[in-house]
Amino acid sequence: MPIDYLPILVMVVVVVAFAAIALTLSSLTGPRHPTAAKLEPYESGMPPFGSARRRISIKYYLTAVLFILFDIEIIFFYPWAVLFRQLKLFGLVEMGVFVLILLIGYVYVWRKGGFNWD
Amino acid sequence: MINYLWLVPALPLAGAAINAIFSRKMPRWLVSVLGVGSVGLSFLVALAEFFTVLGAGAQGVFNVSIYSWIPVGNFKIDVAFLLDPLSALMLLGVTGVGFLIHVYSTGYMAEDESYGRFFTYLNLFVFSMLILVLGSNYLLMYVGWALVGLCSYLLISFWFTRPAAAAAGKKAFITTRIGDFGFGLGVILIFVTFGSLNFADVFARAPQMFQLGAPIITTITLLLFAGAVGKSAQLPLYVWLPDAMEGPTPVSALIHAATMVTAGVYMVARSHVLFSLAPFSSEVVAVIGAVTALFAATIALTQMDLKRVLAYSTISQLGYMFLGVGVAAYGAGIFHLMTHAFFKALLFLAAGSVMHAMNGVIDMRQLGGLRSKMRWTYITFFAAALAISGFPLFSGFFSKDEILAQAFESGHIILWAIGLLTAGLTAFYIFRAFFLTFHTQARWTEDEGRKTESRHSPSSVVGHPSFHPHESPASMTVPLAILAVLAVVAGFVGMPSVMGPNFLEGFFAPVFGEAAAAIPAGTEWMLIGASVAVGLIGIGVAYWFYIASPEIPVNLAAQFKGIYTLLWNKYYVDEFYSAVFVEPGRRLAMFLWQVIDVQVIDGFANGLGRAMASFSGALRGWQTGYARAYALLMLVGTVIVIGWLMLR
Amino acid sequence: MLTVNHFILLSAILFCLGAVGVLIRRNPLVMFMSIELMLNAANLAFVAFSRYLNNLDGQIFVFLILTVAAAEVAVGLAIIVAMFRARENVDVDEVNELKG
Amino acid sequence: MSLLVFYLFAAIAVLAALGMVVLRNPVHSALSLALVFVSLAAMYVLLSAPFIAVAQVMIYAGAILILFVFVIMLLSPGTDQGVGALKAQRGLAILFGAALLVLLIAVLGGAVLPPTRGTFTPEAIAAEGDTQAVGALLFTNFLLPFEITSILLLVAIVGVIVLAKKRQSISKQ
Amino acid sequence: MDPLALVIIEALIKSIVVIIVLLTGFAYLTLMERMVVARIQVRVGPNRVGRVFGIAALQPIADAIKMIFKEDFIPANADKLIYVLAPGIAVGTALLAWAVIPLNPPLTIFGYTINFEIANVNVAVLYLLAIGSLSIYGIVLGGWSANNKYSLLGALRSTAQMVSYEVSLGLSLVGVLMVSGTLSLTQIVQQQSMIWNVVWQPLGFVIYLVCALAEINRVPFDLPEAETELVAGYQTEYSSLKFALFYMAEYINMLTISAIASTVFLGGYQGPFGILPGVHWLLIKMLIFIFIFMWIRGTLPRFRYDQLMRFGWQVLLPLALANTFVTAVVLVLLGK
Repeated sequence: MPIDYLPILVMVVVVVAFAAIALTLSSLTGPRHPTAAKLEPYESGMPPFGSARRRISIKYYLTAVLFILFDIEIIFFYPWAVLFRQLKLFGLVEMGVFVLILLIGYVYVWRKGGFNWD
Repeated sequence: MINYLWLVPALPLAGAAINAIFSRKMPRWLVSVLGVGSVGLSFLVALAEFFTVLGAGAQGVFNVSIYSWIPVGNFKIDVAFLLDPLSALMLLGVTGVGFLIHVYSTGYMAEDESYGRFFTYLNLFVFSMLILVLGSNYLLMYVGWALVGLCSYLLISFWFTRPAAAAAGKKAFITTRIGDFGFGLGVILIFVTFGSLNFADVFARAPQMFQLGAPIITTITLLLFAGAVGKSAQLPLYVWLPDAMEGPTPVSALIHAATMVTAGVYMVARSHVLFSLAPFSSEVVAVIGAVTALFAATIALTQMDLKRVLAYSTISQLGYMFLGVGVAAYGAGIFHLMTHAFFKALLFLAAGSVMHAMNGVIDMRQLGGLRSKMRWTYITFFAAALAISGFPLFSGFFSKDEILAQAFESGHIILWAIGLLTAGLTAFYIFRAFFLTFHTQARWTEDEGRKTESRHSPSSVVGHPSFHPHESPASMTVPLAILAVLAVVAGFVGMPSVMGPNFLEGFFAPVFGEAAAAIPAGTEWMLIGASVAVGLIGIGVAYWFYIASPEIPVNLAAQFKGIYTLLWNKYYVDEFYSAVFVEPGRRLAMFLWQVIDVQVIDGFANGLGRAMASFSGALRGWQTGYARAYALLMLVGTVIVIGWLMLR
Repeated sequence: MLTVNHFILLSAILFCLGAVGVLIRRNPLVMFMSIELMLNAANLAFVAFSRYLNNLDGQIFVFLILTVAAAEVAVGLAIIVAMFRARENVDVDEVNELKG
Repeated sequence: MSLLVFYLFAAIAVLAALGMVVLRNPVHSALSLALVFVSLAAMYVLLSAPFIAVAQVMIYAGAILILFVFVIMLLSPGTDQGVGALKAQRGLAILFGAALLVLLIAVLGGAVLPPTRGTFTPEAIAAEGDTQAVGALLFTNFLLPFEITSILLLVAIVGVIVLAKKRQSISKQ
Repeated sequence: MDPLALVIIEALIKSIVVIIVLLTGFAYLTLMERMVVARIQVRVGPNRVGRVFGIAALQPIADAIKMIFKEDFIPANADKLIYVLAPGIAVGTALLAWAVIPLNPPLTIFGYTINFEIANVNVAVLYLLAIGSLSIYGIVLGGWSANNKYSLLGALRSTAQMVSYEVSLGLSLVGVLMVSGTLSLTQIVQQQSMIWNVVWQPLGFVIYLVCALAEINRVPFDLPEAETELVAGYQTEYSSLKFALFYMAEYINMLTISAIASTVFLGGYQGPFGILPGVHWLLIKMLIFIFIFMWIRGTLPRFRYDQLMRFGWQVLLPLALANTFVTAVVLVLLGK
């Protein structure tokens, strides 16, 4: 029932308030002496070169994609798990088929070196 | 067991599918195992189904729905099978005879390079025929009907490199399509009239909705019968069947003798409720059947090609069956259908065996004296010949006699007389073929050195050829023997009431209702005596003409030259059709091609194309290539459609 | 009183915002996000009707749409990445020919 | 109370959606979209569908949008500049988008909803548990879509690997 | 009183209390960690500021005051809005996880029953996962907005690592759910009054702990802030309270995973064999976990990044799947 979730909303409000206070507090209390060097990005004391917003390795993208696809698998697992006592062998078989098909993809990624970071 | 009914058609279909895809890669023995095995298993299942029906007695009618095929509003067609005594018996016939012929084919086609293709077609045919037989509604039956036509076409023109075979296939296909068109119209009319195509619905509603002799029922039944005329080669659409002998002999045996051509009889028997309501149609069926029987028998008298004799004989026997169902003796018609399947398949296979031995020669003028060379073929052919002649206690005797008795009993004395005459002619021509092939002097010379290779396409060796005939392999003789046994004993299931219990009549009771009152014993014995006498006379005359004094037929032919020429040329029907239908049709087609098609239609199409080109030139400007622009157009379209729906 | 109409109205607004987003942005990533927004608007309608009709099928649909969306995004973004590789920029207006 | 919560989250959703469409920086757009997703999750809770709400947050906000953010960082595209090649596009799009909204509101406002109701009232669902109720349907009536989903995911995995690996081999040259 | 208002007020009080307790806990956790690690490394550790009971009990307060009065500057090319928002998101998601964790059995005072969890919802486990997946935003946005190469790389590594282990983390709980048949943490705890779930799910428990360590980027999975490579990872450019908020988020996350591990696997507030259930049991269990985490930090070396990713995908994921299916098979065989 929606009423059960009302306390979470209340807590969200409290947490947002807390974060807002903390974030404004930090800019109010501290001293403020900006200099050009201070505001530069930190690169171990060397003058920074180029923007940080440049392209990054595709590996991160690949990892995120795999995460999405397996995350879906998990979200399917949860209702299955809580229902497992009712589904019994039928549940085992249907999820077995589901996972088996996904495992093909998993093995494919493995064989294609999708988990290698070098 | 009824749950496994779907296996009966499914097994041959699977066999056909596998052979169709893989037969090129597979060894021959595997093709054979698949092709023969699938039909064999199918036969076993069919046997079990048969006993299920048998065991169920009067309740032996099962409806098995497989799949809802076309559910459109109240037009609901299921892929559903109907298993009752009628279809159960047909199942046995199709799969049983089919199985034997498959076995036979492994020997007969052993040398053929398109071995896999042959078994693919053959299995496909069995599947189609089973669909036709099992379908529980007219549409499914029509599907099977069309499919067997296709298979028939494919198999007749199996040796498609030979022009005659290709032409024969086309002829068969086109001729039967004429009948099929009528059948199709009949099916549509049934749906319009009854609002359903299910046998159960139609047959339940027909007697309630219509009086005896209602015009609509008469129209429907005549249209249905048109289909039967085409498929079962009756007058006037019989012309394709003799030409169909261009196909491999097992095909002739299976399709053009035992199964497909009997589909018309089966269909009329299946629709017996409708035909019973249309006395005029029944009359037409009986008359056409009887006339065809006589007509084809007379042609068979003079033919010299063994397979063609058998082909005309088939037409004639089919005429008998129609005579039977036409006089409302449905059980008798189906009975004859069954016995005919046995002995005619046997005759064809034996003829094929002869061809096998004689290097493809089938002209009886070049045969003779094969009795000692081919013992098994000789004996089995003899058994079949006795059966078809109606020799007492052979299967043909019982079934033919029953038809004649029913015709007589129902008051069709003229038709009975025609049938009786035909029976005599039948006995004569079949023994003529038998004597000319196996007895008499050999009109060929033994050639020890030349081991005859097996060729089956009819070859026209002129003069006095030399061969080394031999008995066929066991794969061919064993099916012959089995069929021979069946041809001899199968008749006892339907003995006339004076001779014993008629098992078949009781078996068919759930379909055709209780049998009519028994014919008085005196009449019965008289009729039996008449037909036996006629048959024996036919055999005797044949013996006299071709064994005792062979000069008589030559003299007769010379004396009645006019009639002989007329019969030899098959009443000039082909020539007549060619002049009346084919040639004008060709002229019309030429006109349509050169004037209508080239000038009018092409002109229109080209003009349309030109108009399109200029129109699309104008439209091309819209195709900017920008995905966003297309998306915008989609949105505009959506807004317009929703707006229009709102304002409407 | 909170009725199904409230949710449907919200769904319609979000859907139209998504549609406009697809049309006015030139960055394929933002276009893609707009499409996701439209999908979510549809989901909202599904769940709203599911609740109204007391029939859980709508929720199942949303659940399946979630998974389809995940697969779609994975492949769609891979295509955008590949497109970027070939062209070194991400402006859909530059992609007006059917060649890579 | 629920009306108040609805208006709160509806306002957040609409404003965030507007922000997603309008904001120049794609990362800001993505963040706005995350806000839309979370407020829609709140909507689902209001509609007594907490399981869908959680799935929405987990998959849309927690996975799909993270992927978007990754790709934005991967490509680090600039902000949209100018109107581009299609000059009338923006105006027409807004015009017709508004027209669509008006039409939808008109259609939906006039729609008569069917009175037939199913058996899954909020009380019935709560008694069984929302996740359990959805799962029970999913793993019985919707078994085939569920299994097919795995094939879809498999295809997606393979497709992504093929596309991404192709790119990698090119970049190695 | 209007029951709705009562619910709101009760929730408000509980939230504020929980947040205050967590903040205090965080503060003393830093002290504890410094001391434990110092002992492991045979050092003295903090011992100057505000000694009470022989330890520097007021040290955290001094730290806080120092943090608050540090200069809070925003790098020149940073995306200012997101730069400011990111630590808020990080700490917010860390705190929100506590909305569903049951702390104590319900108490009835003056006829009014108090539940010692902020919200008793029947999708609590999924809620935790959802909040956990949202916590990625704080890190990835913080790292991206600062416009610093170390930050960005640190954020990306951290994110990739978190999502990689989130899969196995989610799967490791499935076994427990199959045994318990509910997603409500309150019910899961109540079911464990006699036997803890760890008995049925030892492998799931281990996988959960490993993944959870990786989730909160602690040793040996603290690659994102590997000082030798990436300075301080995504936090490199942060200072003052914003830095403190990230730090806070990390330690609260540590508390959270200890609490979840205790709740799901070790019976939460339930004592062994139902002995005197209460919040003290939960605290004891959490402290044991936290001590173990600190112990690990003091002794174990760090993974290499490629090893770490491969370990997550190629070892933990198959293990977690296998655990799930073994559980399923056993349940089917037992006919439960």
